[in-house]
Amino acid sequence: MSTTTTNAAITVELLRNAACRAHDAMRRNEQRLNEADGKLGDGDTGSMLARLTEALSRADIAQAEDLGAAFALYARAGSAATGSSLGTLLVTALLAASKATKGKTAIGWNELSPLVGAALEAMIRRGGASLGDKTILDAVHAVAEALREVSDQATARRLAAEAARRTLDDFRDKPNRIGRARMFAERSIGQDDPGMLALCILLSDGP
Amino acid sequence: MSTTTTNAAITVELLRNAACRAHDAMRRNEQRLNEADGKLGDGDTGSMLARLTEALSRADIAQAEDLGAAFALYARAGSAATGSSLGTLLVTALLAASKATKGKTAIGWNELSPLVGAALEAMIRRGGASLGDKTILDAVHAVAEALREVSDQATARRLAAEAARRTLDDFRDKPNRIGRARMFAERSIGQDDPGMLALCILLSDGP
Amino acid sequence: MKKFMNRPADYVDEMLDGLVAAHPSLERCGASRRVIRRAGGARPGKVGIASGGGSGHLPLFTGYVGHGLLDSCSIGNVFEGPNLESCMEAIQFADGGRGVLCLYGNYGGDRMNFDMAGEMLEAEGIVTRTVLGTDDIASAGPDEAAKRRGVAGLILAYKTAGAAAEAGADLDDVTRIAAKTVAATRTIGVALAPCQVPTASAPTFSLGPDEIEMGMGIHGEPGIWRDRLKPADALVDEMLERLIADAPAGASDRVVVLVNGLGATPLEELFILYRRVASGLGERGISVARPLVGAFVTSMEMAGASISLCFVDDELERLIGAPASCPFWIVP
Amino acid sequence: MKKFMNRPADYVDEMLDGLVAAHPSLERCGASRRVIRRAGGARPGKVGIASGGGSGHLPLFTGYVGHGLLDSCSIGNVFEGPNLESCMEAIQFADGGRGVLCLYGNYGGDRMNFDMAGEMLEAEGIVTRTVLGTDDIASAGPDEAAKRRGVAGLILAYKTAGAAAEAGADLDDVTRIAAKTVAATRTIGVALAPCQVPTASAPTFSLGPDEIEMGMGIHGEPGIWRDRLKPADALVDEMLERLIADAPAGASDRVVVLVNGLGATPLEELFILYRRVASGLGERGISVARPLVGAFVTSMEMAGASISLCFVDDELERLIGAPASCPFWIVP
Ligand SMILES: Nc1ncnc2c1ncn2[C@@H]1O[C@H](COP(=O)(O)OP(=O)(O)O)[C@@H](O)[C@H]1O
Ligand SMILES: Nc1ncnc2c1ncn2[C@@H]1O[C@H](COP(=O)(O)OP(=O)(O)O)[C@@H](O)[C@H]1O
Ligand SMILES: [Mg+2]
Ligand SMILES: [Mg+2]
Ligand SMILES: [Mg+2]
Ligand SMILES: [Mg+2]
Repeated sequence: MSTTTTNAAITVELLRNAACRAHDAMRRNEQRLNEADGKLGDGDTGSMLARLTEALSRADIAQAEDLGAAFALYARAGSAATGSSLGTLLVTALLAASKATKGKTAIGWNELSPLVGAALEAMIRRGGASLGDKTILDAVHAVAEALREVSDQATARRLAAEAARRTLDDFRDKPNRIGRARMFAERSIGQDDPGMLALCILLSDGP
Repeated sequence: MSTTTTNAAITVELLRNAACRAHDAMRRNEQRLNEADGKLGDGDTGSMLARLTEALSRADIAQAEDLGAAFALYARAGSAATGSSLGTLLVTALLAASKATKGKTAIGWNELSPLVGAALEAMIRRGGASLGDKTILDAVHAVAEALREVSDQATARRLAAEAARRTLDDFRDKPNRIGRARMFAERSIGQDDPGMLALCILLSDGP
Repeated sequence: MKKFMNRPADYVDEMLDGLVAAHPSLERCGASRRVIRRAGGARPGKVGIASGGGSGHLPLFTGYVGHGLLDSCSIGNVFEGPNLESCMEAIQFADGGRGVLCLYGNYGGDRMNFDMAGEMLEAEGIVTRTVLGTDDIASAGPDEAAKRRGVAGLILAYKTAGAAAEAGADLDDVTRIAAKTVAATRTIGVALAPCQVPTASAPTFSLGPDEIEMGMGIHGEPGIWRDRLKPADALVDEMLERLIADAPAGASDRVVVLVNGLGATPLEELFILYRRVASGLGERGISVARPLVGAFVTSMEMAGASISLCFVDDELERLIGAPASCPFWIVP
Repeated sequence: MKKFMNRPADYVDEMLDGLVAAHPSLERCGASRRVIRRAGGARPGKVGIASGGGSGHLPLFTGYVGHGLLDSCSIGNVFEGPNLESCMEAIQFADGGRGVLCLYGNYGGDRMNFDMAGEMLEAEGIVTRTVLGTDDIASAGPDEAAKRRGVAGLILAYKTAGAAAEAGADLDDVTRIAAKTVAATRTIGVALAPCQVPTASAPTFSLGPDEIEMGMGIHGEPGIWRDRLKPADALVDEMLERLIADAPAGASDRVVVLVNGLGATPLEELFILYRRVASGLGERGISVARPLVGAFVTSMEMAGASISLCFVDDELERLIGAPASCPFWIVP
């Protein structure tokens, strides 16, 4: 909804805005995501994300000396907030981002794609799922791909949101291949994966 | 519903018919009585009476040598079927009737009023409630009164049913004065006492 | 309401079959097999304690048969008192030659049947005493305390009287202990959702989606007020207030607390309630001698909870803490 | 769904407050106070056993901290795994110098956090092993048995591993026992009514008035079939059939049976189920080494039950019968 499209780079300041917007988006979509998870899982995705993003939005990263430190503070705050699958994977992603941005106070929008790629790799390693399993991973992968060669915020936002949305649509009628939902693959067909849906909401609602 | 109006006396045979009809009436009204009890008590009056009357209808009293023995067999069968308040009071009544009819193979319809009176007395002694408390006792009392000077079955049936019905109507808007219902006397106003209602159904449906 | 059962009429007998199959310390006996006693029977020379009541309240009543607790228990159909014969048998099975205390809740059917049983057994030389559980403060005012119904607090009288009997006390003393415990105990319950008698076609009562009932009886008998659900702390505060306002004259400032689930309420919520009970008592200068939190006395699948306070002196505290062991309550 | 609670966000912390207030044998600790350990801490020289998992399953997980069972337990929000820090702390608090077995259910979040915790503590010289509960046969086929979720049967591994650790076994042996127990245990559940996450505005799933779901997961994850409620015996027969068809190769003909209530199902109904379980096993020539009937592993107010069979040899039977004591399970 923001009309700011000028930032030349990703900074700690931008990160803070992103966290606040993410929290706002998750608060508003908490029950919708719980409901989506109730169909395939245990109905807690929305409440978990609302809590996790609240923890991020409260974490004080203003004093962080670089992006690496800011991501690390977020990882720590997120980790304290939950031990759920998705939450832990997001923390894993934040940790990977922290490593990749250590010592940098800003990165260009053209560096976002590899950053997301690094986060994706860490999530795959930690969670043990594969691309194609109908999880948040597929959407993250699509976002990383879409961000290649992008160099400004407005394009990044638009392409990331489109990629996430497209992935959600593409996977809707595919069966879930991880967790318990595997067992009733037919029933998972037609249902949105809650993790993927959450990312989609974050990217269309967020910065 | 029966059109038999000729029996000159109350016999073991008539008792057996009464038990069967009582069972039939209670079976048909089981849920209605449960519901009435649910409003003031624990919702079991109907199921209890269905079970108790089934036990009576199954008790073989054909060989009983007199009314006293038949009533005693019924008391025993009823007692095995339940230990509920109302059930136990009915067993108490059967025991009192057994005592009063010991040695008699038949009694006249004009002897029914004192027999009911004796049963009522035993129920009051055992249960500790008083007339006016809005229990089955008030209906039994009215029936005993109505049967005074009656000497045939048809009149007995009509007057007993009317008396029970009248008592039910008279007490509907009075407060309950025993058991837990005492505590919410206002809420018991307008409600039929389930024990009284059961007697009413038995007498309008029964022999 | 969905229930795991076969024919509704078989609910009680099949439940008892399963109970004794799972718990070899319990023996099912009696002509109509509606008595549970300790495996091995009465201990000669010990005062016996018999209880009884309707089904639908597990672990009450039958589950409390065991060392330091009950010797026997008669059991009726769901929410119906135990029949006369089973009450007689329960007394007989509890009799070790030093008399039997009949200790059960104050309900019409239960009382009539135990009374008749006692009268009939007197002729056979069995001495009985009776103490009735009357802890439900919502079931009658303080001026009619003897008319109150027995609910969850009854198990505290099982515990103290059972410990006294196990220690060799005579019938009068066991009776005194039971009566003293009942006199020191107060309970109030609150229901969130109803239960259904297996043979009934609908729940015993109904509550709106946000409605609760304060003071509801253990069979779903109407309570004190019905209103919207409040926060747990507010409910506890009101319940404590009512319990303490009704405390016996000269009550001690030390209590055994029982936060009891009525059946469908999860342990999580009982602990949320207990947290406030403990702090609320602390604020009032009342110390907790022993907390009990769990489903001790239920109404099948009713949702809700009760809070019981037993104002203990040294004697009662010691007896509550004495060793005991039944399938649902072990004090080491 | 009505719950006794205050702010939904405080559900877990207030529950833990109440739990430790009611049970002084449990101590709440950790930076975010999301670890329960035995009061007094780890016993030097004993292999430690740490578990952990989401809230909403009491007595699991925290309730099984005690002698002969767990040393410590990390606890997450409702249905969310415990966070990394609490997993690290649980391992540290369990460590008595001879290593720590991490024994918990096979769920993504739990596994990731315990794995990370173990990796981080390795640097500090704490040796850990991991055994995952994988007893839910409805959560994956026999060919993917390692992917199965851990449900009620996990407590049997607590018991055997706990007994071995208490008896002085070393880390490898305690690990072997836990793994052997998991490999010998099969569970299937059936749900009659849903539960609701405290922060959610609706139940996790919904079932029609007569509908039930066979094979449902312990968080309400969909199961094998959904159909009208059948008689209890028919349900038990199907569940036993499925469990036995899935028995481990070369399984013994002796089992520990756990008939577990999911939260709102009354004990009466669990005993009705157990009655048929016992007779059904008998008909198949399988003897019961030890029956456990009760609410051991729940999903808050979910209605339903699970049946677990643990095919025991002499070693496992002895360990299951060894003394143990926690607030919700005492083996004398
Ligand atoms: N191993 C995994 N790898 C990748 N994504 C996963 C994995 N496990 C779960 N997810 C994602 O997390 C979502 C579920 O999140 P959430 O409900 O918070 O977790 P939980 O299963 O712990 O309740 C899924 O929809 C899926 O997108
Ligand atoms: N002490 C008593 N004296 C007379 N009638 C009683 C007494 N107690 C109960 N009743 C009658 O029994 C009815 C309730 O019967 P029932 O539901 O079978 O008993 P319970 O209270 O044991 O569930 C009441 O409506 C009332 O008419
Ligand atoms: Mg989830
Ligand atoms: Mg009744
Ligand atoms: Mg009743
Ligand atoms: Mg979860």
